[in-house]
Amino acid sequence: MTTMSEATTDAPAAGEDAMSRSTLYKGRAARWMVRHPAVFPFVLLVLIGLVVGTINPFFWQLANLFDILRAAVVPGLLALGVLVVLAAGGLDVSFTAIAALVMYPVAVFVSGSAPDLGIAPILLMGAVAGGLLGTVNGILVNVLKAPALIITIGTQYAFRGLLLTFVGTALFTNIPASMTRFGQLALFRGTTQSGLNVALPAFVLVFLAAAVVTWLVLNRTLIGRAIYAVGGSSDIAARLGYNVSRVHLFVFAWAGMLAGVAGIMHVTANRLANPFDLAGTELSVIAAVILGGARITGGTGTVLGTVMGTLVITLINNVLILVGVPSNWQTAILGAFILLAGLFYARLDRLAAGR
Amino acid sequence: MHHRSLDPQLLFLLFVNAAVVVAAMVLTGPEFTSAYNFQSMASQVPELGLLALGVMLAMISGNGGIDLSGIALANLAGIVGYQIAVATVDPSVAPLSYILVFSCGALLIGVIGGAINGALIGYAGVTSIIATLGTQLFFTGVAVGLTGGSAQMLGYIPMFDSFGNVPVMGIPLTFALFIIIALAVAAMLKFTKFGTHLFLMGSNAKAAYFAGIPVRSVLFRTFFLSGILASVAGIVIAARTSSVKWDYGTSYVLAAILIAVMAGVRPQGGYGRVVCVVLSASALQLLSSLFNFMALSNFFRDFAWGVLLLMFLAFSRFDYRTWLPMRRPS
Amino acid sequence: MSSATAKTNTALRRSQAVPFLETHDLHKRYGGVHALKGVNLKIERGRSYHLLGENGCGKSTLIKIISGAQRQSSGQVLIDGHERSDLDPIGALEAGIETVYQDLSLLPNLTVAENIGLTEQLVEGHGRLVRPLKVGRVRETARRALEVVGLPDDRAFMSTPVELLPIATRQLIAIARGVAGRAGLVIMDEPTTALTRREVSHLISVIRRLQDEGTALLFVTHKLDEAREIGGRGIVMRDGEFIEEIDVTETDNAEISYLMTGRRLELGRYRAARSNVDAAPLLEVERLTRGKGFEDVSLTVARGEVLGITGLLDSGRRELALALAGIAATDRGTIKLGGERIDVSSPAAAIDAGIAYVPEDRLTEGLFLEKPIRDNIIMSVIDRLRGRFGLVDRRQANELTERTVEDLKIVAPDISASVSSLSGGNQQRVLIGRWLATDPKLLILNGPTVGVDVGSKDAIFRIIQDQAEQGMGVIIFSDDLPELLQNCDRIIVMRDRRIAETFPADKVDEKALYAAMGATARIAGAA
Amino acid sequence: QDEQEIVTVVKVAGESWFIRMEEGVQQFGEDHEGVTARQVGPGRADAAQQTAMIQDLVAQNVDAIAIVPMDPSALEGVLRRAQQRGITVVTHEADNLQNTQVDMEAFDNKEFGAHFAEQIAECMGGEGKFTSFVGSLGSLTHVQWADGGAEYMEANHPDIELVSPKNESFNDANNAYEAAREILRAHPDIKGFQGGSAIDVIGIGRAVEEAGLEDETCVYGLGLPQDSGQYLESGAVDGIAFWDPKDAGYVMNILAKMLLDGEEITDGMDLGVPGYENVAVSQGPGEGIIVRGQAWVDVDASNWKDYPF
Ligand SMILES: Nc1ncnc2c1ncn2[C@@H]1O[C@H](COP(=O)(O)OP(=O)(O)OP(=O)(O)O)[C@@H](O)[C@H]1O
Ligand SMILES: Nc1ncnc2c1ncn2[C@@H]1O[C@H](COP(=O)(O)OP(=O)(O)OP(=O)(O)O)[C@@H](O)[C@H]1O
Ligand SMILES: [Mg+2]
Ligand SMILES: [Mg+2]
Repeated sequence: MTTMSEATTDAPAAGEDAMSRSTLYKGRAARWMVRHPAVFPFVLLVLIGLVVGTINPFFWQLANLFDILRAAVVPGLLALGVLVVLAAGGLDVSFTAIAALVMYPVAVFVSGSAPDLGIAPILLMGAVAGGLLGTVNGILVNVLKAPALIITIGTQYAFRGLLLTFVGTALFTNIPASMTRFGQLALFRGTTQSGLNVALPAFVLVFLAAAVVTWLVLNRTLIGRAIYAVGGSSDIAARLGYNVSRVHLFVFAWAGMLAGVAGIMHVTANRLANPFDLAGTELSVIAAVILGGARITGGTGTVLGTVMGTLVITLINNVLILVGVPSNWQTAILGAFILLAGLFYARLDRLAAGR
Repeated sequence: MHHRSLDPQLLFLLFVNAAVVVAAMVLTGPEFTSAYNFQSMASQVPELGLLALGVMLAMISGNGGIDLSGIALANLAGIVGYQIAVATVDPSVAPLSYILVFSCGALLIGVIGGAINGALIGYAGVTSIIATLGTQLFFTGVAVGLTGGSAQMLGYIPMFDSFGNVPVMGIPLTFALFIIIALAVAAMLKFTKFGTHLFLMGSNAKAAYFAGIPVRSVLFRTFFLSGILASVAGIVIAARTSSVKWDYGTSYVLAAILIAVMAGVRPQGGYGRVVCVVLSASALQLLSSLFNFMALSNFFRDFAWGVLLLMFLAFSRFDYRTWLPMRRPS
Repeated sequence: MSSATAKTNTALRRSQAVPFLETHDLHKRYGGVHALKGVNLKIERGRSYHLLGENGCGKSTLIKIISGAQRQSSGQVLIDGHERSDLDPIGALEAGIETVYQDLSLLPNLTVAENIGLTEQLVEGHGRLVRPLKVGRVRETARRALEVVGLPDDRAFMSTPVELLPIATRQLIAIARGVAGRAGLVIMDEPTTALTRREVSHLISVIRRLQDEGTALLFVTHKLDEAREIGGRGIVMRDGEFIEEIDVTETDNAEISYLMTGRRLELGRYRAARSNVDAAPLLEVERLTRGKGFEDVSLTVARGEVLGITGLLDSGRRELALALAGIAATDRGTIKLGGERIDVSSPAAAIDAGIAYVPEDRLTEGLFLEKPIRDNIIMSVIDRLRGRFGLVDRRQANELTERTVEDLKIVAPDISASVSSLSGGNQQRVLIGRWLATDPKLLILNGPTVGVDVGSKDAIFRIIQDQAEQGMGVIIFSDDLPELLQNCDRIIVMRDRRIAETFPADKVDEKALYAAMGATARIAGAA
Repeated sequence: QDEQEIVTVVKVAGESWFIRMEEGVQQFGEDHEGVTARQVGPGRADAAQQTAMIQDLVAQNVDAIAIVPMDPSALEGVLRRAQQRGITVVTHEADNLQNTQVDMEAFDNKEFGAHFAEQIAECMGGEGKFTSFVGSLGSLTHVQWADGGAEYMEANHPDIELVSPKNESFNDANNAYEAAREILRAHPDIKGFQGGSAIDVIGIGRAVEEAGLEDETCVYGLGLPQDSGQYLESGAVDGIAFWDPKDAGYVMNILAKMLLDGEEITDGMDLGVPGYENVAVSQGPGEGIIVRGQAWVDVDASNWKDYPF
């Protein structure tokens, strides 16, 4: 909250020098951490791996690691979208509604009208449809000039209502063959000692590709810098010649596009299209991005950090069973974990600020 | 703060409330405007309304303040209150003390939960969205852990059931309680030192600190109060349903934010009015009941809420600039 | 001035025929406010101009129109003789107009290099954003510009987010951005408010070099002495209108103030010769130390005394001010007020002890901009306004506010108007009013007249003297030396985190003060 | 006002199960002159929304409400008020609810669970490990099925071991899938799965299919033919059973109309719907009665195509 350090209080004269030096180092380390946001989630990842792996060596089995990667794909795609919007100073909560509003009609339409369509055009349809819905968010943010969080709460309700009122509500299992095939396509296949098939699904690459492209956009194009500029201060950015409304359009379209792709991947991975799916996961996706070092106030955040943050959240969800936490208490443990991470970041920010 | 009594939100919300009632008279039968239905609607407002008041307080505190843990805490309060009450009092012998123990237990959990939120956000400096997301999961998780996920039956206690469901002199008691609490919160915001400090802190936290406002304690008290409001909501829910369960009202998280925002509470902090929150909650209730009367699907209601929110933003756009602050240079 | 006319190069000669920029009959209305009432301006290459005028006379508005941040209501802007009345920020930059805004307009989360070097590529793409970023170019451009303003250009510094840097460095970075390109006109809105003399003198040499290269400069400033050092034309505005163009080196302060305000103001010493100062000290600070901030600071202030504290940027003066106000923690030492040891571990504690602190940056540290004047003033004394049941008595609150507004001559539509609707000088008076309402024993002002025009300065100085007269102890932290010389009994100079020297204010001049600060006295001598 | 208005309130609108139920409700309306029958349901599986919806129906003063409760206990208060207002209340899948006049069950829940267990045991050859799923621990009927299955195994097949019982899927196929994977990991030699909620078999089936264990495992549970069809085909799911929601909806409305018309419901009555030709009537936990049919339908790879839902 406050920028001044309250770390140093009346310390006795003797130990004073040593103490202020240690706070100094801590401050420096903290600022280094703030500027390398992927480090914290990475350390967490390693720590959790070590602890869980010790308690239950099964953790290190390929099958389990593949599972974590597979489960990270959809939240990861969504998280990249959240990151881009957050970097531009907004907050989007409509992305799950977009994903659902894209995946369901696309799956139903393709299997009804073009059941032989390949996965590439389906992904493209998802990306375009998601991008268009995202653009609606962007236009509303520009026109209504209200905080993005509020507008996307509105569009979340509207998109979801639209889907369930006018498109359909029934579980759809007859998804196009190309989606089923792509969902089962494996990069790597093996069999465990106990005779179970394990596979690293190829659609993990979709996440990887999205992460790389998003990184390129953020770091190697002018609009990437413009996104952070607007996130830092949209008024100042406007005065310096950045086209703020175009940045808004872009980030929401990008987030929408990623959400559309995530929706398609969700159907592909699960082999069914349930219009009720994904709703309610938006906060944990946002938590993953924050855990990856992006600030809720905007203007910061990195792709690597976001990927790490997603993996951490997926990992925690996954390992509690392995460690033997009874399922009734898993939610509480997850909550406690998020709180601990929040406390860590708060402490870090204070150390970084109070030089 | 200027032109307070006639600000555009208030007018707009009054208009929406009136418009829905008029529309209902045209579109549905006379049942909608019957006393029974008004009582029925009034008794549905408090649970969500109380949570929205908590969200409002959190939003006023600024710096992206928000409370996502409200309904989770409300449910946990109900569950723990129930467990304490069942363990100590036999409801068939002493129903009144059973209810009192239940309510006190629930309030106690509200106090503890609110204090946890307040301490995390105020003293430990955790961003409120992260802190309350964490506590939301934590409270929910504890509730599941304590109950194994099943509903806890309070049993039929006529006195408590009447409190939840039977109007006195035409007014549902839970609604009356809600209005009293809303008035108290409004008075607190307007006439106490805490209220003044809260608004100022919400509009510029750094200046507040420099000016000697104890920002940490103000933040603590804000979320503490929000926690207490949540536990009252938990008691109201228990009274209305005679049971407590960990996943009651999962849709309330965003709905409470929706109400606060439609009430014109500024998400950047520093501005919000209780009367608008009450009117906003009642507008949504009227609309939702109207749709139920018209046998329109709940999905359509979600759609309508979203569009209504966007329309509201479009409406306030006319006037937005005059009450949007001059941007502070960074 | 002299060097600008001495050297004539080809660029200068070419420009002689058509001025770089002209405005014709420029009007600007903000709703009901008529901020510019037909301004005609002519700016020629290689010359310096100074916009002079009171708060709210339209200086910033004029600049915003020229730099494309805002559109005029009517009138024309001509660049190189071509009509360009539809300027947007990118258009202005393309036309070669660089602006250093009053609020610096740096992007806090971007690095030093990006803040300086991105504009160039933005302009090259005519504002289009979907283009590859030339990462190397950004750094190269930044390095060149940083060298010009005398900042380090190593990789570590260039990749630091601007928000982590002190305000003076930020101001230099904003200036670096302004001079990074080959601009035809560089506009600077109060560019030196955070700079020390040493940095100012460096800036002036940069300005001379730009002039030699044919760049025109347009300054907004309230520091007339600086304007005089830079030389050039002064454009005096009053109430949205052009009043007169003068030669700044040849017009004295009294005359300029008169043109700006239409009133004659006193310019001598405000402080009566040791009028009402107690013998016994009010504030006693002993061996106060704060880690990297300052060391072993001992000083006293008597009841009714006005003490000035100055020093260069890193001298520890700002940290000392924050420590006395309870905002920055100290490691060692004691503070006594009225003979009793007091606790200043938090702002609230300092206030309770009787210390009031008017911070440096009123917009972010002092005021609640969108809140009413009333709330801004009464917030510090709420406890006194509580009536029955501990509730705040609105009537009393209004009375107190009205009294303050009257006493401090704050110009405001009414007390429930938001502070953001006031001009800078009036905002500062609201802030001072808040602290006077607490009836403090000791009033600490940090840069009380930064960015405030002469008219408001006069009013603020009178308030300070008035309070001292009534027995309040006052400390002014400032780098505006004339202000200290006009108002103080004693002036303490800090250097290298310690007190270097203490002077009686009526027996010292700027030159001696600069010498004590460790700054070169060259400029002080020239002034 | 002569029209009788019967409103069916389901757990959540739009799910396949309840879409099918709505067909029965509409059918009933068409079959009966002077009756308006319609179905509503909340947009999310949230007891609060269902309660609000019923409360509005009470305010609207409809004649009868037929409810499939999300969480029976949360409805006691509002249903008591409904009855006080003279509204007829019929429920389904809530044999612990007090404030209802008639609770209709398609069958005895313990027997239904035992029926799955019987099929699983036969398929497993009478030995090995098996596990059970429930939508959630709060879903009374699911828990009864799981318990019924467990009791049957214990009584009849001592060589069958129950491991990790009552996994919660929270009515989400993906959760069921994740849980099934976990169990396959933890117990690679597991043979039997008993599903609870209607989507559990979909998730279990997918996990089994991906592990390549179609032939090694026996998966039985509640399910809908069209949703489970592809897994029945592949053999990942060996059989499903269900009671036709359409019939359930129809029967609830029959019972509601009988109550409205003041007719008596007696043990052994024929309600004229397959599976409900000989209903058992017993006293419920409150004032009301419980009416049970024998209405389950077994479906496997050979006959799932016969059902259009
Ligand atoms: N955005 C705005 N909306 C309404 N009025 C404005 C706005 N900006 C400026 N004004 C008005 O225009 C007039 C000129 O303001 P301007 O900012 O140009 O003054 P200034 O000379 O720069 O003052 P200062 O010395 O305080 O910076 C003022 O009276 C002010 O009230
Ligand atoms: N959005 C706005 N609405 C109304 N008035 C405005 C607005 N923006 C600026 N002004 C007015 O413009 C005038 C000058 O604005 P500016 O921001 O330049 O003042 P300042 O920087 O505080 O003054 P100075 O720099 O001289 O101390 C003030 O009177 C201010 O109230
Ligand atoms: Mg200005
Ligand atoms: Mg200004």
